[in-house]
Amino acid sequence: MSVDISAMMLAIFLPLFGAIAAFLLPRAAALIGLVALALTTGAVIWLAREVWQSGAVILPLGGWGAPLGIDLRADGLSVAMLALTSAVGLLVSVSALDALKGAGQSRQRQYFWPLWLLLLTGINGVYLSTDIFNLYVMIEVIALAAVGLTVLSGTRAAVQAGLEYMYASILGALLFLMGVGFVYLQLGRLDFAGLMDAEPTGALIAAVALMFVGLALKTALFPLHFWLPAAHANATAPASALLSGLVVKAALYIVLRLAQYMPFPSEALLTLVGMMGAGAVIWGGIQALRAERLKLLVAWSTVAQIGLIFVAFARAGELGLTESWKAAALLILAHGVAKAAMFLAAGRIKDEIGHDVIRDLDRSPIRPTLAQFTFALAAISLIGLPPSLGFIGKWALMEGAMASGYWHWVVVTMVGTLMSVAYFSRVFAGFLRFDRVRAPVGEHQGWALADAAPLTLAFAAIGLGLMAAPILSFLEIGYPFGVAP
Amino acid sequence: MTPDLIYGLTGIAVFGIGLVGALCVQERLRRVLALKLCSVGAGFVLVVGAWREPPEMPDPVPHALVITGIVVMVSATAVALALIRRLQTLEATDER
Amino acid sequence: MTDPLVIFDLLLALSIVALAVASLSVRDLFAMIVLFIVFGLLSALAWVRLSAPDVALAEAAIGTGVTGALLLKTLHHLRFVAGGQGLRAGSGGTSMAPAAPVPVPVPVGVILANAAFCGLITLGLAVAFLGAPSAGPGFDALVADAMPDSGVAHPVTGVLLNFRAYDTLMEVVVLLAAVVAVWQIERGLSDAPAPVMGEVWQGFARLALPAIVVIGTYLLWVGAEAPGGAFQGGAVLAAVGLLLLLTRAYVPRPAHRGIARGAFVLGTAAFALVALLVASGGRVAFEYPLEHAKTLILLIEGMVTLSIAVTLAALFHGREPVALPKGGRDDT
Amino acid sequence: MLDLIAAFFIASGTVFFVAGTVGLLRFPDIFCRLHALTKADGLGLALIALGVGLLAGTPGEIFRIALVWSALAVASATCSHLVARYALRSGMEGRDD
Amino acid sequence: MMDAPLLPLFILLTSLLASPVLFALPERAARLRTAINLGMAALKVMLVAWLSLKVAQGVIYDLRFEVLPGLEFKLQADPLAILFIALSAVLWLITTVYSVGYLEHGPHRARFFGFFSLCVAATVGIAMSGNLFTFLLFYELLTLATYPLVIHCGNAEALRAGRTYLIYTLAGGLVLLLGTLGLWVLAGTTDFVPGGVLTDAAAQNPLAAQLLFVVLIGALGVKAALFPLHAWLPIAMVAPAPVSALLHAVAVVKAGAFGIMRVVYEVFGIETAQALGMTAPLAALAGVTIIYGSLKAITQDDIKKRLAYSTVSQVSYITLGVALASPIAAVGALAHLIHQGLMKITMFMAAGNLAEGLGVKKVSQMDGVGRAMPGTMLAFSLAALGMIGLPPLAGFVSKWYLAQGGLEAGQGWVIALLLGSSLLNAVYFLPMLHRAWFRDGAADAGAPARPRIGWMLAAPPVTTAVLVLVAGGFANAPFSPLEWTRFIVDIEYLE
Repeated sequence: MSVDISAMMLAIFLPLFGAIAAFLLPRAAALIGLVALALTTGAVIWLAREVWQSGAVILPLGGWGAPLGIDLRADGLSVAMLALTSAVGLLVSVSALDALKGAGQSRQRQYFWPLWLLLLTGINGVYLSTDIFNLYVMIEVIALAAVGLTVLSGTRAAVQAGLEYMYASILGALLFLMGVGFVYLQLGRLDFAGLMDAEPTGALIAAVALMFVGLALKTALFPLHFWLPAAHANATAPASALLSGLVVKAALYIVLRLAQYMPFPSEALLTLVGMMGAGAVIWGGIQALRAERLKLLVAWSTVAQIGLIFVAFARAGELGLTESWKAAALLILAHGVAKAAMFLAAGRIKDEIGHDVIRDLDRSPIRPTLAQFTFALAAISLIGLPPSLGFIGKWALMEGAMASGYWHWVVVTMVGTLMSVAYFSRVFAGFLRFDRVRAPVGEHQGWALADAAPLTLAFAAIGLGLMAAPILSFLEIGYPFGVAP
Repeated sequence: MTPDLIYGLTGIAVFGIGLVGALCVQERLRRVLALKLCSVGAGFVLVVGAWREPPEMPDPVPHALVITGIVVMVSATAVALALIRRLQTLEATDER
Repeated sequence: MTDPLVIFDLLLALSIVALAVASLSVRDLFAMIVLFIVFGLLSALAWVRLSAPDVALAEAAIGTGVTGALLLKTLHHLRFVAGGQGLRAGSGGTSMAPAAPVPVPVPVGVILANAAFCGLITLGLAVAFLGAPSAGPGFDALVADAMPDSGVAHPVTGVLLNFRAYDTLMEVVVLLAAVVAVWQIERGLSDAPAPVMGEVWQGFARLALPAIVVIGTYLLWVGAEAPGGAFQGGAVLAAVGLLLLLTRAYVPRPAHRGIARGAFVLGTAAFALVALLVASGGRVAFEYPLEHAKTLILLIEGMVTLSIAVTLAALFHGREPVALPKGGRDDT
Repeated sequence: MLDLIAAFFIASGTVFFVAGTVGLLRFPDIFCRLHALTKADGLGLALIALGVGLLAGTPGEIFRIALVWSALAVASATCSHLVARYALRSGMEGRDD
Repeated sequence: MMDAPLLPLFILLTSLLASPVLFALPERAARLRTAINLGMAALKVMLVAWLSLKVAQGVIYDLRFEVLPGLEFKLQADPLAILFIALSAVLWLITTVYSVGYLEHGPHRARFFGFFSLCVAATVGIAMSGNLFTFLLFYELLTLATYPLVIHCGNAEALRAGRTYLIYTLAGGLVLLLGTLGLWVLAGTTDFVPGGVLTDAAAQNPLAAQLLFVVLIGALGVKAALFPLHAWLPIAMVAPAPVSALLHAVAVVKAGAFGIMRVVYEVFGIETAQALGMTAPLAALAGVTIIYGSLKAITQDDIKKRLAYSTVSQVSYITLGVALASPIAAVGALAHLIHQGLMKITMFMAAGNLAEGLGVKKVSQMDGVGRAMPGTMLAFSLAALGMIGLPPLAGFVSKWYLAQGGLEAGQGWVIALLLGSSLLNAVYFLPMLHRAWFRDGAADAGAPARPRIGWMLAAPPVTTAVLVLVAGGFANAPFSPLEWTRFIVDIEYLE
């Protein structure tokens, strides 16, 4: 009796089994984790090949089929997100080996791996799901594992931030659940296909609103971002990288999917979403300018970048979402890679220098050159300078906005870009200033293996920009949002 | 006046009360409770959606969903409470 | 039509709402928890009225019972930590100072604005609810058609363990994530020793334990045909764990960690393995062969019940058992 | 006839419950309240269980009702004891409002 | 001869690939670093020579791949590109020699040369960009690569200057992005095509085209230091001398000027630009900048600042030549691109030598330096005289063509402007020469009478000074800058 295993099942079950094994055998957790990550990456590659060859694939779990059972579906967008997750995840895992190697960190080592693998299960599950209640359960898996990772260090600040995160997470999930309830009231089914072509009645509008607010809370869209900076800034570096690079993306992805299947929101509503995004860009920028610590600055930049993604999304114009989702998807990918690199680099800098107070970075005689270089590369992508993927995303955003005459979104993007230059240049000044150092500067300390993973990520963030055309055509497999007229 | 109407509105009211609590309350334990109220409210809406006029059987799917929701919520509550306990301990040691 | 029942429904609904408000507004935290437990039980009653006995059972056992126990345990901890070594400082159970350090009070204006905002949302939701079709479309027909192929007779169990088994697996994963997270969060020895409950309590526990085990197993078994099932049964069995922990008939030891870990993952692992392994001969994952469906479902349910029971008890206990310092106190 | 007797039992059980609840609300301190509650509820529950048991059709149902009653009786007694014990130990002697 | 279609890419890669290697080298490996630097620079010069030959023979190089649907990354090697590449390749070699000498014992050399290489790669990329999108890519890369060079000293002053520089240039880059997008939306392509791509769009929507012109010129004007966007340039003088030399002669300022050329000639097309009525204001702006820069230069005492303001003035000659919209003026503009580069790099390296050898940083300290450092000062003097426009030096040639172009275009005021500017040039350069050669050195100079500076510092300015002489004297020889510019102008004006 041979077992037919589909790549989609593997993408979800491999991390799950990995988590179980890592939890059972704490001593071998790191090894199990890496193997599970590598295997999952393999499964995602397999799945990508399948999707590339034959378009979107569907797996009806239990053989029941959509309305009654739950289908898994993989199209270009979901595979791209899976690929982002496993690639970033694998590299972050490698760097976690180094980041958690301290003698006092055995506890963190022991729990990092099961939590992270459970998180991966949840994230992969989100990207393959086609059922809104299943999405609810998945975001709860993500939430619990993510909170566990947030408080991994066990400091008071981290626990405090983790608790706030937990409240926000639960509330967001419950709002989403209430939305699911309203969808059920109106339509009597919960799969994506059932949502399509539904008349936008009052109950359905309420459902969309509830789910959107819930997800906005989870993804920290201004003004619901209050929990994010502390949570991301106080976690240990690999956890921060995962939280900022991957976790918020899951909620963003659900927003994208809902927009795809739910009745098209009115222009006014989209503008409102864009305004929230613009608020995030500006408020996040201001706070990043004022932040005193490096990791806090990076966390605030996440708030701003999330806002930008929503701006990209909101500039739909006459074509509807057929084009604007691509800009959003590109920005999501770009931010995922670059932010993970940046948090890892920030963690390395903090480890080497011993603190991350931005004002005093230039007082340190130790200069972790490679980590600083990584940070700068990631910043280039986040600012949106060519040829990074962030630049391509911004290009797609502004092009669409300009073509449909939405100059306000162009202005918002430009303001956001300038602000990001301003706040990142604070950090660069700290890296490159030398006249405040008392001791001789120990520079260029050779190649630390720990820098390899973040550096790879940062180079990917830059280099992927040149591969935007294949990425875009891959994203369009299965035509998530229909073909442009 | 049928039960679904009465309890549906009850559920929404409970959800709203929980929402107020979640946004306004400062005490940590009470916030957890407020969130729990929200979840009960959402459960009400789903159970009400499943309800059919008595001779007919109710729709079992939402029931299963609510059971899942309850288990998920107790897990989340347990984690939140663990965080609260830990935070209290850390604060107490900091003050000493 | 059935006027007395409508009056009963109305009264029940009113008391549920009133209890919700009361539990949020009562000053004392202990009273808050008690009111919440009453609220939960009345909600369960309401769900019985809505012909959802499974949900009612789950809510009563897990949503109210276990949650209430968790809340009480946390309150005990908070009061102990806040009140230094003794619990005697205050006047006991009913009027202690708030456990957490008093936070900056929120301005009344903000509260009012928030309340008004939530009120508006609630109003909007109510309007949307009234506009939605009552007893609208659902899965009724689909489930009725598929039930013969599900391997069980009780529709809710069919949905949970067959039609939407994937959701249920993930739900068990959520529980697993919770217990991993809780073990990660709390560490070291407990700050608050377990309360001493007295001989009557011990006697009661001795009497109740076997009864609860029987009830829990019965609930699990009956799930295939009637209301009940893995979650309800698991919750009842978890009560055994709670009793054992509270009576200190069982004290977790570091040596038990391995077993505990195994018990936590048992349900998830068994469920996931079965789900994967049935995928052969043209079947996909989670598609049980009809002739073995009932066996497989019962197997999964049994494992999951065990896991749920142990996990819920562990969530109550809260921390990974650690070695006791010499001459130290109990770790509960 | 059986119905009438059952109704009588249930009604009187309800009266006890109401009395117990009034006691809970009106009595001055925790011990008096416990007294009212346990006495009234124990009897009230027994009467109601009896009434419902008379109405029940099968022996199985009767058995289950009896089981519920006995479980509740034991649990409520233990609970009351625990509450009283806790109150006594934490020094709540006199009036408590 | 062999045919190598990837030749432009190789030229780009010689410096692009050198950069990470240089970063990775440990600080101590000075010899290896120097070898890589010089080897790559020499290789590049050879490849460029080969490329120019092929292009002169009419071979067309065109490398492209799609980045976004319809939007290409495109490298091309047209004669205009060759002109700029040749300038940067030759001057990179010379500046590299100079930098090796200049930074012999300085800190952070790995970083310096890494970014230095990257900077040249960006310049070469700018030169070979086949469309505005690619141009934008390299334009931003140039900004990023020069920033660490500008603040190389790492003190508060350098960082302040660096911040100003970054804000100006990145804001300019952002505006350029806006312009590129506008072009993309308006014309559906961003390709550089002789004669322009906007003829139809400009006819349909002249206002939008005019706006686009302003946006693009504004964006490029930041780097080209057009008045009033020039403020960063004098401040950026805190950079080490070779960086200043590179910034002024090849990289940043020239990238801006080169971009203006591309935009006017190959995005709008000279006729369309004229039809839109945009050339005259541009010419006027260039004129204002020329005079303003010269006037400011007179008042500066700091040598490098005086040179910086001189650059502000001189680079606008190029813009002026472009904006005059006459073929002969265009020849002047293109020739000046090269000539100004040669002259200015000479002067900056000489100024660097003065600071290194004698500690002289101000004009008022220059008394008698000619006798202390005759070679350096001879080079300086040649370049200065060239700037003023003394025949037969390089500056004269370009000014001559500009003036003729002005006449041809019927713009008599240009003659007056050029004369005035030359006069002002004389006013701020001649006193320096006077002090250097005809005044006795002050006793308090403190430095030894004949400071010893290495050949790596001494030779480069002399070499470039010789090139200044050659470019002017043999202006009509084949493959001279002037001849090459005629070749280009034929292409641009034939369309």
